[in-house]
Amino acid sequence: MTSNLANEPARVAAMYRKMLLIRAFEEAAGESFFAGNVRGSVHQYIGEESIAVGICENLRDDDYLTSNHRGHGHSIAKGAHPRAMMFELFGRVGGTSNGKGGSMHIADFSVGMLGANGVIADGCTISVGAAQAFRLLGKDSIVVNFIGDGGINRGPFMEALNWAKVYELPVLFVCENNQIAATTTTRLVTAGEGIAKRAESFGLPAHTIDGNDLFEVDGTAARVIGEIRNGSGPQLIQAMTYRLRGHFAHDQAGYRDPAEVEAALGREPIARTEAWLRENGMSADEIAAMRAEVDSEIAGYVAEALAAPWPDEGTAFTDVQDVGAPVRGEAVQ
Amino acid sequence: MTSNLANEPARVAAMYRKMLLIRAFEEAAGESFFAGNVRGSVHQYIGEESIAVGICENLRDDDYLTSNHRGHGHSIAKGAHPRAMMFELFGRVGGTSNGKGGSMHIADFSVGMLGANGVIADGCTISVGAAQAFRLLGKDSIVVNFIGDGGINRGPFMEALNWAKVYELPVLFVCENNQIAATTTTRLVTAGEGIAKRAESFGLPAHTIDGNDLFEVDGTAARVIGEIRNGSGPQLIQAMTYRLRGHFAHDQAGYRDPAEVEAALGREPIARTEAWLRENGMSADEIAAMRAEVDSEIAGYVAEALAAPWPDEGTAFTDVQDVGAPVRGEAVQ
Amino acid sequence: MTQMTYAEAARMGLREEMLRDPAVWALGEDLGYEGGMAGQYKGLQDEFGPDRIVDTPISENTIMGAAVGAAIAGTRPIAEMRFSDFAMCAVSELVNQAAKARYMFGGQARVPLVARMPIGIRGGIAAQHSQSPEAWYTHVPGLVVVTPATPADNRGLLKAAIRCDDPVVYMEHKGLWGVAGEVDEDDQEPVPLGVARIARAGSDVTVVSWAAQVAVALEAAESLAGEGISAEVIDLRTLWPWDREAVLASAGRTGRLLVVHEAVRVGGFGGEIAAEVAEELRIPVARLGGARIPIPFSVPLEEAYKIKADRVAARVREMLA
Amino acid sequence: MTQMTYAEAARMGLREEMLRDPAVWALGEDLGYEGGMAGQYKGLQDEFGPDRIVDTPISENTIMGAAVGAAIAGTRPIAEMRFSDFAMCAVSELVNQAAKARYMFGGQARVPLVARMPIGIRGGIAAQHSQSPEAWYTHVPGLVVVTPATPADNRGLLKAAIRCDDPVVYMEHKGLWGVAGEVDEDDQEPVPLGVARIARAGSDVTVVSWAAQVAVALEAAESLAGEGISAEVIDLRTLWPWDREAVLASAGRTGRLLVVHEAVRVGGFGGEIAAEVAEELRIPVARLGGARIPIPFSVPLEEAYKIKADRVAARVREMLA
Ligand SMILES: Cc1ncc(C[n+]2csc(CCOP(=O)(O)OP(=O)(O)O)c2C)c(N)n1
Ligand SMILES: Cc1ncc(C[n+]2csc(CCOP(=O)(O)OP(=O)(O)O)c2C)c(N)n1
Ligand SMILES: [Mg+2]
Ligand SMILES: [Mg+2]
Repeated sequence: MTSNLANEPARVAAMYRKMLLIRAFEEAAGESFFAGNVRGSVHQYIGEESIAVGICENLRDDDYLTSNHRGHGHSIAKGAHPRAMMFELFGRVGGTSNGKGGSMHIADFSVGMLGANGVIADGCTISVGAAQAFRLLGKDSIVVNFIGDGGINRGPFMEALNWAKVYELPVLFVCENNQIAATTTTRLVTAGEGIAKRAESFGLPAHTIDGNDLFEVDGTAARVIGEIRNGSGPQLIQAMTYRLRGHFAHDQAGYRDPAEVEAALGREPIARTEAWLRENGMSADEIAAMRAEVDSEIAGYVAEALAAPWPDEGTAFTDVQDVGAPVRGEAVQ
Repeated sequence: MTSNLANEPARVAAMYRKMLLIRAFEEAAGESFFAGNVRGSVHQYIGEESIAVGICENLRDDDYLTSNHRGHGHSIAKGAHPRAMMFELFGRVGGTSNGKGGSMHIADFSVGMLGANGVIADGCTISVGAAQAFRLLGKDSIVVNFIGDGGINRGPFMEALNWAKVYELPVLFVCENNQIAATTTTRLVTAGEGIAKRAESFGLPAHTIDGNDLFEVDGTAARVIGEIRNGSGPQLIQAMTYRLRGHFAHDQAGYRDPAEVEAALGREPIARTEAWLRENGMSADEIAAMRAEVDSEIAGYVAEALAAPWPDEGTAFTDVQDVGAPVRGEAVQ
Repeated sequence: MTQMTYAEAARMGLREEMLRDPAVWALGEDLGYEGGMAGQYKGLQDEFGPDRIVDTPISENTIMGAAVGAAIAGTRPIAEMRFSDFAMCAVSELVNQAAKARYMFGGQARVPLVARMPIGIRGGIAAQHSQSPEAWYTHVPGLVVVTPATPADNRGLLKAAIRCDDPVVYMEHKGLWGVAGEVDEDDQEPVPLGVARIARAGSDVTVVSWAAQVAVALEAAESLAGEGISAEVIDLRTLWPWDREAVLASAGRTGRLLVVHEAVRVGGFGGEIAAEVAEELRIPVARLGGARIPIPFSVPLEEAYKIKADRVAARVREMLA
Repeated sequence: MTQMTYAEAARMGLREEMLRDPAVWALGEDLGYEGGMAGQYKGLQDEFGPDRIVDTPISENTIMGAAVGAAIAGTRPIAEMRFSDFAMCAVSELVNQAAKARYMFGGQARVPLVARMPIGIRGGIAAQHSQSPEAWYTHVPGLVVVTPATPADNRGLLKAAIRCDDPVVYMEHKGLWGVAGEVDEDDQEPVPLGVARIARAGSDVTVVSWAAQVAVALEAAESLAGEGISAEVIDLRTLWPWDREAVLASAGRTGRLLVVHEAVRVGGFGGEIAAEVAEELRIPVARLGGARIPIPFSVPLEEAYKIKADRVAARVREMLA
């Protein structure tokens, strides 16, 4: 399906820019990882940008988003600042968590981004609870939970589907189906016809779309999120996509069929959106300029992050809890 | 559907006797609880006897059964001896666990009864693993897991459905749908069209039957268990039934609509089977005799259990583990 | 002063907090009609409605996980797990999420939830319904751990737990539900977290305990008094933070420390207290706790597991010998 | 003798047991192509097939629960949880089922599974991928808890864990995967469970540790030696059962005990050891463990959490002062 987005080249261009920002952020994160400036696991969102951007385009700041391990794209799309995110990846003061969380725990509560999550599917149950709180507090906000096609096989996600429908909560589950979980082809460990049928068996309307088609994502999100905000109860969108890189930066994905990757490149969202923009009046120069602008913006954040101060080791002992907070020194340590 | 069981009055009579045995056992267990001779939670199977008997009639001793908190009926049907079971409820030497387990942990491995379980749905994942072991060991046995209509909303059960189908394991899930979970009407906390649709969404054939109809249970079980043993992969039977008593002995079920209970009594399996037997050549005297025989058998076990010795307190410290076993006395205790 | 049971006092405390703050709510199985395992929620669904006393599916992961989300989103949920044994079905939600969110997100999140999970032996409910895993949660940064021993504390500490801005593991002892005690209805103040209670003053030995074992320790102290041995009994009330100063002060005075808990002795919280006191004061320390066995069902076996007053008294005599 | 890494040695031990006993198998995520987080399963799926090295869905409850059922049914499964943090998604299966089945069923069941759940800091994987919850499992009757510190032990103890007829929580330290050491390929014998290793003999103080902290303790002992302080370093190897006799004998000789672990100090297993030694020997005891904070991500913060050799040495000096 298409949305009125097709009539709004300017909005497409803005969303395209956000996709470029995510792509550039992820490329820079990967390079910084290999340069030894970023530690830990860096799960890149490369090739899936249109999903987060298309969904979040239809959210308000007071709507919540819960993510998983692959959360950079979700965060930027929801409005988290890539500068603070880059600082967090570098573990510096000024990072979204001032260095306490890192890539797998990016969060920006000021824009309703409740956090990436290192434990698959734990974000799903958190989401339904947040939606329950909205109801108690009389807010008309909704919660969007991103889950992978591997994550759908965890019990907490399935419990959350039932729970969300039992209480008719304003929750949108978005399953990003890139057909793989780390090195495992999810088809081989997923019984039945897939997540759409499962969601329907819990009474949730399920919509399977081409996640790499920005227009289809935006159109579906606009309609579904509108319905949820108007009380439709929970729904699920299965966005078909493809993970163009390894599971994380240090995975060369040798288990991948090169032909498959080749084919996927032809469907990747940025090129597709770019082609549409070219056909709809944006010049090659304008696009090149936008790309250059985005690349230098991200490059600037990397440079700033590298120069930014490390957190004082004393901050390791703050933000734990009020009562019973850690006291440094032998006795309680 | 009906099975050839209708042509075998003798087999019907034998199964009817087993149902009477379960009923008598549960009545005695309840009375013993109120008499103060049995402690803890006694979850009676009264009104659901035809399910366990009809299913287990089609199992072999080397097939496994995993149960839940309401396991007395499952155990007797699978071949556990009611005498040892009664001793266990009384906490005496000679009980199935020599008093270590009690009602919620009845087990008889000699007949493939792998145990009741105090944690809802934990038996489901145990079941798929046991089936995986059968495959590794080259056995053609199957595993039957009993789960309640409340238990289906726990994640581990849903994970187990997917898992069983992914590996095409010889597992039969039997959902005993008595429409209630403790004091909660499960319809109110179960989204969608129910367990059959859910199981189908995982690729499992699902069969909804009248669990109080012994003939339908036996017929369905015979066919389905045969298919599973021949490699059909996992299947699910939803047996509709009704819990005639409270959740456990000390629950007066005041939340129940008396009219509903009244109506349910008209559908209860023992009376229905008895009516069939009367129509098919069994006399009232024969039935009365059988009832009397069963009642006195159970009464005898109660008397024996009351007189049986309590376990020596020293046995509290055995059966824990080999390496690192508990040593009595201050130092390690 | 009014006499009421441990369960009634908890109900009173919860009701007071629900009246005081509309953001306080509870979720769990069978809270409405049943009113909780011991009536600790009785009538509250009628009073506050099904959106604040929520009957849930049997979905432990989601009861805890939803509480985390609801707490982060600005409410104060009480996740009723019925038994600490069932709470073991939701450890990731409590330990990986609730306990760490505030820290991982650099202080952006607050998780004011109460993970309510009764512990202990009630009699004949065996291995999967009788555990006392409180030591686990003291080991988890971000969590507060509370173990009330009296009706008054089960009202006042529950109120404090609900008002706490961080996740609190609230562990009532199932054996105490029906125990009655004095409660001052007029005093609406919470009992502060982290402050121990001297349950009985004494001078020869300090006996530290919590939950149901406090009564056992007091019984032992009473019988020891008859022999001229003066035991001071401390009810810790909160295990994290535990009242280190009060325990060290008492043990410093008496010169001997005995920790008594129902939980398994190996790896129990008694080790933390005994080790801490031994490190600080170099005085004789001892621990009494359960044998490293699952809780058995049969009466004599269950009795064999329990730490009775006579064993506590005997251990004290040994220490004084 | 051959030089190999901690991960390679584990792979060798598993392969030997799989060759020896067809009932031994492993299940978990990404064991086939990936060969496990550190290659500890590399090539084994090709050698033994997908039914013995099973790639599973992301279903932690079922990975552990299926292992329980498969163990009860006569096989010897290794449930690979990847991180002890993820094993927190399957605590009921391990603690309520695996640990108790034998007991609850009066000895009818045996549950010979290995719950393999690596612990510890590897560097920059933060709060949900770096925990060390070994103390929890020592507190659970029915479980054996193993924490190998060297390549040779990671081969020999894994073999012993696989052969054990009761559930074993096998906790490799993620920081040790790439550490190389001597392994005697010809010696196929398991390393016995419950027997500590004197990593370095000494006479002034006994330093007890396990897993990655053993190397830290040895480094401290080395520097202390330069000051004429002789520290005995004990690698506990198995936390339950722990080698009480060896520790008491050593501490009795040296007259001082220091326990060092990476896990959070509060509620850590160091409390059990220190308390036990203090009760038995009345000698100075001390503990070093992590601060009660989640593991932070950034380098300086993570470093601030760690117990380094200089802190161990300083603590020993204090004890001798
Ligand atoms: C409970 C849990 N189990 C396992 C992991 C390890 N893990 C991290 S990402 C991942 C694969 C996830 O695949 P999918 O859900 O499809 O998301 P994708 O990576 O494809 O975006 C796994 C197994 C984890 N983080 N949490
Ligand atoms: C994980 C877990 N949560 C809660 C309970 C408490 N509980 C015991 S039985 C029961 C109701 C079960 O209902 P259902 O599955 O329908 O079985 P039924 O009792 O109707 O046979 C509950 C909630 C439990 N034993 N385990
Ligand atoms: Mg995927
Ligand atoms: Mg039911």
